[in-house]
Amino acid sequence: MLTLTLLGLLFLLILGIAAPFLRPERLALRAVHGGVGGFALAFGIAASVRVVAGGEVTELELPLGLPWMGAHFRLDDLAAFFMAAINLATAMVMVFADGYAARQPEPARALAPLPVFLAACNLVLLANDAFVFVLAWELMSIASWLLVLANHRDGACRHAAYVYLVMASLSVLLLLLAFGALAGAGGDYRFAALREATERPALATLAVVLAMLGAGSKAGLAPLHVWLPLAHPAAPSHVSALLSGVMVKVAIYGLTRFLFDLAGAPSWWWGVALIVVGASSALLGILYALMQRDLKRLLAYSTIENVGIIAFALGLSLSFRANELFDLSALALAAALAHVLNHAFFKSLLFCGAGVILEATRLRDIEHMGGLVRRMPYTSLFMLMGALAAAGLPPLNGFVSKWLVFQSVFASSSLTDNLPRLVVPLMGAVLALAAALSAAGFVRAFGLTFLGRPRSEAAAKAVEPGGAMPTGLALLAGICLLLGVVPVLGLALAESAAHGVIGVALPVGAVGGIFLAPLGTGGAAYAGLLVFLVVLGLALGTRALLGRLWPERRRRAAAWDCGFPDPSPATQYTASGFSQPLRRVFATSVFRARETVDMPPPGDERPARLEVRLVDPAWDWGVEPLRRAVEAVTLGLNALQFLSIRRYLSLMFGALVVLLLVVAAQQ
Amino acid sequence: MNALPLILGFPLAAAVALAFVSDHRIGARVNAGASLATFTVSLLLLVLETPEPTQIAFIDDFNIYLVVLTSFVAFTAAWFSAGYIAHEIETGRLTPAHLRFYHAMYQVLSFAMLLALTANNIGVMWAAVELATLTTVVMVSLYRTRPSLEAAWKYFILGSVGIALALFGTILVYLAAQKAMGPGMEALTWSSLFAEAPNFEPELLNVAFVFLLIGYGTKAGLVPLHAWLPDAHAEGPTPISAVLSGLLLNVALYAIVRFKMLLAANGDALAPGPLLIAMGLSSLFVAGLMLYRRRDIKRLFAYSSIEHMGVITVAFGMGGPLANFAGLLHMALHSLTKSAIFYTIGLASQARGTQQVEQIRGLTASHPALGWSLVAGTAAISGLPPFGLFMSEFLLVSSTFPRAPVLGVLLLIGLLTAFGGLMLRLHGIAFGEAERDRRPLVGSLIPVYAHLLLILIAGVFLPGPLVSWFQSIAEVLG
Amino acid sequence: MFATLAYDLSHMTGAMVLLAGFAVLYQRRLLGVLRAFACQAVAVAVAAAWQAYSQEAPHLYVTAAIALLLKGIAAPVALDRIVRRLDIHRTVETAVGIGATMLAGVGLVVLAVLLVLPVTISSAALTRETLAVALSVVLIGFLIMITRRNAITQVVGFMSLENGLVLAAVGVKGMPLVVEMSVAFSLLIAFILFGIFFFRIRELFDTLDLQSIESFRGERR
Amino acid sequence: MIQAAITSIGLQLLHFMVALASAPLLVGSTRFAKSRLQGRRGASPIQPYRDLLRLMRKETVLAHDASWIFRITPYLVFALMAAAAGMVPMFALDLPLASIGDLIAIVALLATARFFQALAGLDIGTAFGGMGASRDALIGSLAEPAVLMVAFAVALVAGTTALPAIVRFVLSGGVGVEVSLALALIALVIVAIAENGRIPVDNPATHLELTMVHEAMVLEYSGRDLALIEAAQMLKLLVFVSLIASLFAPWGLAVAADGFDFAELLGGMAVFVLHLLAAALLIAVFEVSVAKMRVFRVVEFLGAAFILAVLAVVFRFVTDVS
Repeated sequence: MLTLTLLGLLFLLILGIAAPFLRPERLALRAVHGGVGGFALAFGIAASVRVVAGGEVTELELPLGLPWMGAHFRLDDLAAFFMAAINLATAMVMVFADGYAARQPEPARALAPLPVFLAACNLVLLANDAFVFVLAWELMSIASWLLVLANHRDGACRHAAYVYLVMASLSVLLLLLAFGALAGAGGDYRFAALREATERPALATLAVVLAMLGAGSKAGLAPLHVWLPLAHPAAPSHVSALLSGVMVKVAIYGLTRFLFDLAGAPSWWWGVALIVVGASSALLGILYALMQRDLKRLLAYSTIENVGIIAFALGLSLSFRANELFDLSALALAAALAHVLNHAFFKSLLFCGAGVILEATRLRDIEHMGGLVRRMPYTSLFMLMGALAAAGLPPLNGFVSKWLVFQSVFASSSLTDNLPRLVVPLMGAVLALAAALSAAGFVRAFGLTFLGRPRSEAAAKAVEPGGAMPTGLALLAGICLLLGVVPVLGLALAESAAHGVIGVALPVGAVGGIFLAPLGTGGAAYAGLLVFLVVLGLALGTRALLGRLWPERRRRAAAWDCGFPDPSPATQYTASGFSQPLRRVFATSVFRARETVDMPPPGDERPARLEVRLVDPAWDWGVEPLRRAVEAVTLGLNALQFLSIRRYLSLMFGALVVLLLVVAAQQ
Repeated sequence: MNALPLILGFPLAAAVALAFVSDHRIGARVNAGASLATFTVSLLLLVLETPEPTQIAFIDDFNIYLVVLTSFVAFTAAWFSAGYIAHEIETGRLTPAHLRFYHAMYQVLSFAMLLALTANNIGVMWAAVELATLTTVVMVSLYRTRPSLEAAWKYFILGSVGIALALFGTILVYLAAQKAMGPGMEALTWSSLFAEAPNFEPELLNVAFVFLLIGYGTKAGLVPLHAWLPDAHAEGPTPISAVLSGLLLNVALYAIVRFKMLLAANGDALAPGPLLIAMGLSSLFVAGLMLYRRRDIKRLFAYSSIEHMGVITVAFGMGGPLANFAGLLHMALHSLTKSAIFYTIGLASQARGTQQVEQIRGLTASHPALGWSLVAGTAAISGLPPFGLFMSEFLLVSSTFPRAPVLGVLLLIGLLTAFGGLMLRLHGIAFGEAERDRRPLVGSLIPVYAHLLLILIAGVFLPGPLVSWFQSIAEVLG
Repeated sequence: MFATLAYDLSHMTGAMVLLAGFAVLYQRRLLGVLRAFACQAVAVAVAAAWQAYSQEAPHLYVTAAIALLLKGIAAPVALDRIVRRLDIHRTVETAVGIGATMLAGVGLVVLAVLLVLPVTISSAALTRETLAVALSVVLIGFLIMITRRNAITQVVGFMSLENGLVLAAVGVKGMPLVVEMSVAFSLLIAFILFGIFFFRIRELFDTLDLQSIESFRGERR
Repeated sequence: MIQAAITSIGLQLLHFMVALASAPLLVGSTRFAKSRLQGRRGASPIQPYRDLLRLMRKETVLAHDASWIFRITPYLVFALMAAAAGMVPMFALDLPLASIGDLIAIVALLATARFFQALAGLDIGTAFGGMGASRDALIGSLAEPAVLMVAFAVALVAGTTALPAIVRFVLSGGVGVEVSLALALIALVIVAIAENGRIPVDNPATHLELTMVHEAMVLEYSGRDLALIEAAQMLKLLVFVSLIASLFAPWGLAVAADGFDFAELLGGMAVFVLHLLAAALLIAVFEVSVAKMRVFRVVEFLGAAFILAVLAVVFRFVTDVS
């Protein structure tokens, strides 16, 4: 299977090279999206079968890459699980893309990098030595960079792409250092060798920190997340879906691979670090999403939140592992992986839906949307499911993985290290807060976008596109519902992957039947199907019963609105208005949110204005000072370009004398 | 048979011949043809067994691939220059009279570089480098514009001082060798110097190395000796910029590394590593920061050349099998990549009629093939996969960190800084709304494609012989 | 340190070269600079001739001749012409004060000595002292180039730097290619003189670049 | 086997009936007690039944802009509340539905109800609806984590989040008086008050713009839809009351593991009624003795609950030595 997969990746690369030369463009679009989708589907199904069936670990070595080492590939449970997750999501996004991409200004630009991107992502999962891993990782970054640049004529988009590229190469360099620290000066970069690596403990510690930074920045963990809310929205929507749904997952795979596999036995602080970072990322991400008006940026920030949740669960699993509570560690890891799977689907769904809205209205600012539920019923239904999933509410899949995470949090009382014992509940509280806020956030996102009365011409005239786009949405939404109602499907994958990594299976009944009982029968259980059926049954039953008792009489009339209905849509609550209480409570300190109200005096005709300003601290205290520093330094150094020859000679002379002095001192 | 006489003979003969060819089209053809001939005979080196070292010239693992590389790039540059120069004639920036001189000088230059590479005598090598300097000086001043004259003058003055210091270093090396080898030509001959190096006088060797480092370092454009380089690249004709960046810097580095070998062979001499690392890091940082404010596209990539010379110097300064391997690989691939980049920006600046970055916007939109080649080249030069320089930077960074963490972090910061600067400019050049007037592309992109293909292959797979050469040299370098 | 050079004539000449270098540093008038330099060149020529005689190396006579004719006579005369032709004001314009440069020169000499002291000098090669002298002459030549503003003084600095080279080269027993190198160097010097004529440069390295800043202003920002 | 299934289903149905029947009574008696405490005569405790019945019969008036979300919300919310009510033990333990989800699931069901309620509030596009939804989002964002933390604390005591298991644990007397449980109780009570829109968080008896939260969201509902929503609201109060009761004072619950034991069931009923009356009385007393808060004071109120819950958990971790 490994060989076949590699061949498939080769085909993808060839497809990517051939794509620019395919004419006509329509055909090229078909070919690329079809090809990528097809391969992704094949990979995904094969991988999921491989995971559930639990096949052998297969390895392969090719005479490529570093001459004295060769290129190593390996397919184990963890890699297979991630392959399944990202490829299945990709396949469905491609269905959507087939309808969506053609409507883009320059579809050809997002074409060639697409197969390369998928190939690189899979290659990262299959890599079995540091060189191939880092190469594929960077290749993934480049391909996605080109995808982000698809509408390069927009200056903001170029800026986003630039920031993204620089941050990506920072993460690669950090990973380089990490691998270097593990491999030592010997230069044996095979993973097998890294596992046995017995370096100075200081270096090993350094390696873990660097890996967390490197992979974390790619995954969008705070405070290295600054690129994500820029790059993900800037891309065409199907690409945004891939970035948030797929690439981020690959980054998480890198983190998992390094911390659970390569770095050896964990020490207690690894988990704590990840837990704290994860929880704070989740909270910051969702809070910022709550303040956003740009729909796609909102979704991007919610990605940061979900990555935070995943990182939290990973950290929990590490802490359990450090205390040799292997079954709980497996549970937490399974929870994290389950959330990886679920987020891959519902975030893709949401981004694709945002793409549909963008196509139908050319709007990204939810302040100007509204009333779309009546213009585009299908999209609104699918987006509602996506919102429910992202808000972590039953019966969608988002709830299942959050439920599992909380279950593993509740199990954390059996930790023996003291700091984790104290940190976990506190951070768990933060996570609970984030979960609640995400519900509020998606009420806002969905409600302001689809409900109420249209706030602009464009929204009022929106037309729901047909064809491949809704189909793709339907597929994604269907999967989200399926994974929510029959959680066993998703958890079976996650569980066996976690089993493969930790080496301990979850207790009996964890994945058996419709009941999800992670801590074994008798413990807490969740049966998504039953909950769904009961609620549905109660709703329909009530309706039928009441209809039978008293035949219903309905009448349409103007809204009552406490007796003072106002025809102007402007009187509706706006996105900023909706989030104002939350902003006042949470954002005044963290994001230095400020409101400036300009209320004209009586008799003045001009409208009152309320301006809201808020900043992402990571940007304002991290990137901005750096930029200024570089600006200042370069300005100073630039003088070097304009000295006189005599001064240049003096530099030379100085260098000579200094070196001579050094030598004299040496002797 | 021995291919060396041919390799050195062809350019010389061509130079003489070209001095008498007045028609620039024929001249260009002869120029390209001669370079092709040189390249083909240089390929003989790979198939024939390596010739015995003579008084004049010798071949070993270090310079064999450099010779091939040099003749190859010289050939592609000549090929590219044919089209380029024709266009310059049309636009009237050059006159046929200039070109006669130019083509002759071109061959002299390639002769000088090949001689410097193959010379078995440090004196001859020095002379060859000086010859190369003088020829490039006149080439840089070819346009006779005020800036080009100024650039040439700056280059000439700094270059001659560097040359002088290098000569002093050479004399000191001879002096250091005296003790072991006595008077005579032997003490200037590479092939015998290596044998005796352990018995040299370490103190003299140290002083000598300082002078050689400053002298040849000036040619290699290491900060703070780099001042001539950006202007010379920016003001000269583009094929010469390509040759300067691609080859002449390599030649200078080659000299430095050769002398480092002597020090490495001598136990008592102080380790030159720290000196090299200091120079290299300063080049990396200064050049990387200078990238941010460049407006002239050729000067931009000239600074990137300085940066890469810095990286290579750091690699050799670190020493050890991995770092040395990385340095050698980086040397070879940088010359291929950078020359390709200069071809593309030459064509770009011709197609847009300017070298100003602001006016070369949206290249991928206006000239897709050219623009994407530039993007690919820039990606390659900034060490992005799947191109070869990724491998060398991977080896360098990851092998440096465990040995000297602080150095590794510094390297990371420097590389990232340079990357940021280059990419900032690239986004402006390659993407965005394109200028209205789109002149058709003149000249062919085939040399560019050839170079890019080579570095692409190098990124995925390195041929065995190359690896073995690199490794044996990496051993000797210590 | 001058006390150490007593008996050997080569030391004498070396010392003279060094002294001449200091003299060049010391001069405030261009013609004085030229004369001092001429003296240095002559001293170098004498040293070369002496070595030729003592080492029975006739080719060194050529070097001596070149030094004498080109640098001892031709160059000073040519420079003198330039001074009159372009009527460059006759006083040396210093970038760094005379006294300071003198001190720096002494410092360089000390540095040279420090560098050379540990050398365990070997059979019949030139002695430590001569090496020290040559080294300091090179450094002082460089110093002249960067501390004086006039084109003339700067050329002179370059040439005296090269004098140091020749001093070292001829000193070494059986050093080959000395002649070729001095010829090659004469080429450089010729180029520079030509450049001065060509650009009518009053101040070799400064004014030109004031204009160059104009033309590279595109880089400012 | 079959027998057991039938009995358990019967029990569940009985449970549903009791819940639906007693919810209005709880509200009614609360209002009754309140008015008496305020010195008014007040409506009889069964007034809510009459209201619901009347609303059920009434014609439904839909705003022009109402979408399908507005239409389904009443049924959905009612169903979610009913499901939640079906999972919380009131007079008997071991309800079959209690096994399909634990405390977190119950909280999630309530959250889903809130989600749709808020959407319905936004649907018509009136200022009031938006205001209600926005404020409700604020309250919910603080109340839900508090409940989760309470669940966490209790789960830590009992070792599971499955409600029956917890109740069993409490019944078995496995817990003495614990600081963490006390804190959790206070937190849960505060949350219950907020969640049910009682004074001082919200005032169910007014339509003053400044004070409305829940009422503002349901402003556009009428007739049957309104009835359903009111019923759901009543159920919610019942759910919280019986949740608190079963977590902190479960004594007397019918442990109907095997078949109907009528004596036990009757006992459970009696206890249940006692609980209801006590709750009604307490709420009434509380509401007449405090004043309505400003919206942003509510934040501090709920924040306190959240902090208390977190403290409960932390205490639990500190004391727990297992």
